[in-house]
Amino acid sequence: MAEMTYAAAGAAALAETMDADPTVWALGEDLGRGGVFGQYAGLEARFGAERIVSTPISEAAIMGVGVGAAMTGTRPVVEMRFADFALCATDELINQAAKARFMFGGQTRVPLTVRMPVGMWRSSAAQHSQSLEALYTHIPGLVVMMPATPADNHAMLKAAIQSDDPVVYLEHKNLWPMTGEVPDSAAPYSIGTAGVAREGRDLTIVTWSATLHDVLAAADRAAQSGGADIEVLDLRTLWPWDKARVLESVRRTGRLLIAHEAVVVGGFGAEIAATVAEELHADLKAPVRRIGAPRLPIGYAPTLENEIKLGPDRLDAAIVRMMS
Amino acid sequence: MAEMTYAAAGAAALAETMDADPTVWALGEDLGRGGVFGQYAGLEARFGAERIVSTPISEAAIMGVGVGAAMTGTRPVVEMRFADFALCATDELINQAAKARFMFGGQTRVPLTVRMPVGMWRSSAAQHSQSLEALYTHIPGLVVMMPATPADNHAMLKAAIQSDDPVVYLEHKNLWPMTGEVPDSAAPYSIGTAGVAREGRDLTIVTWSATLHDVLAAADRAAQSGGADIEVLDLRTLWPWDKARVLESVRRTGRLLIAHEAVVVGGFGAEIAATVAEELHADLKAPVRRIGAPRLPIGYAPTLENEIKLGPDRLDAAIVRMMS
Amino acid sequence: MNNRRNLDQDRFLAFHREMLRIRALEETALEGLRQGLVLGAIHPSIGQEAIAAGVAGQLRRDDILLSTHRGHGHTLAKGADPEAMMRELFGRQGGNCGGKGGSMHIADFSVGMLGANGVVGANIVIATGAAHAIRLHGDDRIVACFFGDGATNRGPFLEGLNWAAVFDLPVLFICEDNGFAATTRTADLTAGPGPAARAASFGIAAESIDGNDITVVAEAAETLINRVRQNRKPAFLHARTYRLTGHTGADPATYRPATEVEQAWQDDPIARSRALLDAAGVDSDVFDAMDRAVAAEMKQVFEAARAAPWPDPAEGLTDVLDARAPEVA
Amino acid sequence: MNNRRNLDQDRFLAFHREMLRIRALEETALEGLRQGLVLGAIHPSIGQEAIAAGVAGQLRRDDILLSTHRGHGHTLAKGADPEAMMRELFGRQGGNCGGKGGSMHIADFSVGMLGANGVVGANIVIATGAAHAIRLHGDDRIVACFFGDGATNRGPFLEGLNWAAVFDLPVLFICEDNGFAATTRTADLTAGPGPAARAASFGIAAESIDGNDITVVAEAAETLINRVRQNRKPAFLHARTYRLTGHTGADPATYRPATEVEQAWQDDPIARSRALLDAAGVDSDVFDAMDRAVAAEMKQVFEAARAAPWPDPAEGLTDVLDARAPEVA
Ligand SMILES: Cc1ncc(C[n+]2csc(CCOP(=O)(O)OP(=O)(O)O)c2C)c(N)n1
Ligand SMILES: Cc1ncc(C[n+]2csc(CCOP(=O)(O)OP(=O)(O)O)c2C)c(N)n1
Ligand SMILES: [Mg+2]
Ligand SMILES: [Mg+2]
Repeated sequence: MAEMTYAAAGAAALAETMDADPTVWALGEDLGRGGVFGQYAGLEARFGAERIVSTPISEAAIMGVGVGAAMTGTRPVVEMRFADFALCATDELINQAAKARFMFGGQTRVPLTVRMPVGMWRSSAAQHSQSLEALYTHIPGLVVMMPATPADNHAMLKAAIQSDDPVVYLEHKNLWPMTGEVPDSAAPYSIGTAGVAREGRDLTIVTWSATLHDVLAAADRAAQSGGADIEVLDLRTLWPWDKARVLESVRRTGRLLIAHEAVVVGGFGAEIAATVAEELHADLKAPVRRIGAPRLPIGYAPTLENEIKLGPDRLDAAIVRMMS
Repeated sequence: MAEMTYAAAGAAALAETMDADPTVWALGEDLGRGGVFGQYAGLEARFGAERIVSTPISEAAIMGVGVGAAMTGTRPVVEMRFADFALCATDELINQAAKARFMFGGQTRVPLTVRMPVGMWRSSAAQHSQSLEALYTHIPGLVVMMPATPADNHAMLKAAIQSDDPVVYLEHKNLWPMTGEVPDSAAPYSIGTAGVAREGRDLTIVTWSATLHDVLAAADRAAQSGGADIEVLDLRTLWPWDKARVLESVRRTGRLLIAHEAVVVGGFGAEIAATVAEELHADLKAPVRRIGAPRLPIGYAPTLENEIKLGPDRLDAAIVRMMS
Repeated sequence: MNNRRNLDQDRFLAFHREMLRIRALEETALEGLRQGLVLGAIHPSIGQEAIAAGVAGQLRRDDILLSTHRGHGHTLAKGADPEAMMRELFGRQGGNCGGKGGSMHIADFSVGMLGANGVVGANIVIATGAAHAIRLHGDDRIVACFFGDGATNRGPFLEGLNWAAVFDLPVLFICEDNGFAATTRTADLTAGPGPAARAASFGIAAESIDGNDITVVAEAAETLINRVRQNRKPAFLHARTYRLTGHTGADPATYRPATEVEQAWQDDPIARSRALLDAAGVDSDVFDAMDRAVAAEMKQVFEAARAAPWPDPAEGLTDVLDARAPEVA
Repeated sequence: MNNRRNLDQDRFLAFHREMLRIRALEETALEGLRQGLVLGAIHPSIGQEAIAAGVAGQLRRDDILLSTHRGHGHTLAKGADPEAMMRELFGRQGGNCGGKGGSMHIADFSVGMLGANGVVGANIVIATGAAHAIRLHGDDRIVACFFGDGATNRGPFLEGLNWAAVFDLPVLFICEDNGFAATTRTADLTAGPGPAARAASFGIAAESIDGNDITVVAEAAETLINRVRQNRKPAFLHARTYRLTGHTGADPATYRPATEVEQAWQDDPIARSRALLDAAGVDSDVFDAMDRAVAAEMKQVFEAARAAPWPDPAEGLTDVLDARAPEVA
């Protein structure tokens, strides 16, 4: 067992897979210096600049090179720096990486991991704060993963790199410094499995990424106040999502709230809400609800950012509403 | 009243706005030859190559030039040729066009229309067939419109070009040759309003774009067979969608099916389903259901394409299921 | 026109045969299009065969090739089975991609052909990535990356070439300059001295050649392939040619004068190759036999493709994700 | 170093003052960062002021300017109000963007400054579009588009320059080559002879200059601005400089030797400008007065920004779409 940060857990996962498999390598801007958030710290010194590759500011090439290299016997880990910049490489990800296996009739595989830091973080404003997971959950051929803890960042990144299909791997910028236990000999993470972050009887909240921690705090407050005994599911993989686990929980509690940082309109919460509302129509004690950001670019000033964030007030109010 | 094709209706709408407003212009590849589908036929001859601009194969520049020109006192109509290729210009659309008004604090407007032909059409396979409206409905700052008839393509394209906010305007490739009446003096289209394509009492089907016609045919079959009296709503604008109209209809019928060509998972149908299931929870006679494409790249062979298409069998079965 | 009599006859007869096969394959495909057997759009490379034969034909089987929407010639010359190709164009079982891809996604990974691409210029960065992987593997393969003149106006051209030069990658970039980007003359929308100058601005050695003279193409390609293999650095070949057909099989190309096209037929690389071989003393019987063999091959290909069954619809749901199969809703 | 004694004193004193104002504005912003008043990342242009003053300072008010993440200098030199800028950096009411943008989205449309950009290279195509609009309007404005050396490796660089050349657009592209792209030396990841050669490959006349000599910058900029305004064609200015601070206000830039930075301070454009003006006989009182005035201006700016109220949260829901206001769920 080791206590480490979410950033260090990512670095450790990458190092372990690089140790085990010489075809794993990473590419992105400034990786030699450890990456913008230190999530590659020490790796260039350990593996050399041939396997920890610092690249030009060429997102289309970073992604496209990843695709070509993945089809040529290597497992590239592509770093996009901010999820926002991955939009400079959308053709390469959506038209190429996601489709190659299918459109070439199974002749090739694209074992590519695309790391895209997401989320609001220190007044980063409209072009450095987005949570864009919903763009990728909609695209056939992509796996989408969002770890919420150091232990998960460790286990899930290893699983992503070992996946033979392309994985969009979204880490949250606010989580980099978060510390937690990372078990040495954890069971490998199985893609598509949610975690039960808290058990409860009255209400299921499905969430992911940094919002998990806000939701857990809200669940504790609700328990303290006697408002509700809440079950919190950390989805971890968005596609394929753990439908069985979510349905099982909602069948028990009869109530579902979905909470995410991304824009609610067209967010992945809509997929879960639509599915659960359809499948458990008769079992629900209350309508399925969603909570997240308004359909609004992210402002710079804290008073504006706070309007968008899922703060304690909005979470508590949503819980009260679910139980009333 | 004139009978014209969907393609010609688009050309007429553009011509009328160009006549009325000298700041309207169009840019895209091969526009001088009338565009790939003839939707710009005759316009270069009429307005000259300065206002109907044939461009290099530079999607990022086509979109980016549109953004800059929209911020500099013109109303550009950007042609992306296939919606798939718009993915070569995602940064320009999502990070720039959609955000400029907000992130510059209202100092500027981006009156940009982005035309993106969508849909399965003549075995065009994985990179020329996608319906990607859901990517844009999720993005703050964008309006999303999808006309289903010649009359709507005429009225809606005019409204799009006159919008001071950026509009993603998705025409369906299978509709280009469709003919229909285009009233000369129709009332201007009001962005965000759905159309009632068919009235009915038992079931509401919300749909858009080419799928409207498949749904209308299915509704007729259902009427004939006495299976159901179906109300068909053509959403027309996806964002902002006509929630009031949809809720009003479902409140009456008690049943909602959403049908679209795009992938169901994370499609815009999920947003509608989640919203209606929440707001009308107690009024529903059956769970809200969605029907559309599996999460699968689009195959070339017709036997594979047909697996993905919303054919009559799948539509009829979905209607029967809704009524049972 | 180059008129050497001291031609290496066997070598150039082989190139000639390859050009004939490419032409015949595409004419067969066009016949398939007319008969409604080819389903989607096809982009013929008629008139550009010397580049495919001269470059792709000289790669090793384990070398890697990436192509464009106009990729039948490259694919065939790299060693792909024409019957599997025709089945793919007809959307049938036994197609290279099992009927999932069609012409714009034709690929044969078994001969190192990593795909045509429906997105102009997209393969430039993918090819660069394949070369980066080869660098990591440390073997002596190279990558050949074809694209059109129109593709030099897309961003990935810059990003891929810069990358290949910075990381010393073994890629031969081949710009097939047929003068057109769809219905537009590329020169009207392309600023500056041209593709070779753009390549040179990234420090990549570039050569501009007559792409319709198989002897010129073969010599330049041989030199550059060897140089890339030895030096492990990118090189750039700019080959001028002309698209004798429309942009697609359905395009009458009325946007250019008939005289221009007639003129261009005078420069048909196959006729020029034939003239060279004639001048070198090859007997006309040899050509007759070759023509017959190629015609027979493509007739068989056509019939086999036409007779092939459609892909099983259930097949359509495979090759997506290991983690979850798609569900039809 | 250029050492002309026959300097146009008034003109170069004005440039000198502008450089001082830029430096002081950014030092004030860095003080704000230390005090936690500047909220997001800021990218200082300390050491690069001659380019901002010499180029942006010579544009007409109705000319258009597009900038980068390192855009405070360009913005101020184009005529923006420093108090509104500081309020924006502090995220306060009265900021140019009402506190919605911050440093990376600073913009002042009232003086033709159409925005910094958080995405490297993105403004190259947007600037080209502004110039295309000017062409359609038919007036004599021009566009100045700044970007860094690192941006020359992004696709939009190719697409924008080609476009501007093809359509004869009045854009002056200015590459501020400070040797670094974030923590990386740009030269290590940029192939070929450099930005000017890349521009030339699109047929755009390009000039490389010492960007730390205000006389050189001013002369080159004046010539190119006039030429672009008259010829209605793009031009390219490659200005070499050095980033004296870290990449952001928080970056200690330990990845480069201290001696290199000390050396570079010898080449500080403000010190060089001062030396030139001293040599031209300007009295030291003039500088003292100027220093005092600039310090007073920026002190007032700092205090006003610090005292300004936060934006009203309800303001945060405006400026999105006319068709539907955002709802908080
Ligand atoms: C990114 C993108 N834009 C546009 C198209 C449509 N398109 C297909 S081929 C073509 C012309 C390409 O010209 P060139 O690169 O010269 O190749 P050629 O067709 O002449 O072989 C165009 C515009 C596309 N497939 N991809
Ligand atoms: C598309 C994109 N990729 C990466 C970044 C992160 N980034 C911000 S500034 C910068 C360095 C830019 O270098 P250069 O263009 O030389 O400008 P400078 O910072 O030196 O002024 C990088 C990589 C970004 N903002 N946008
Ligand atoms: Mg061409
Ligand atoms: Mg720089």
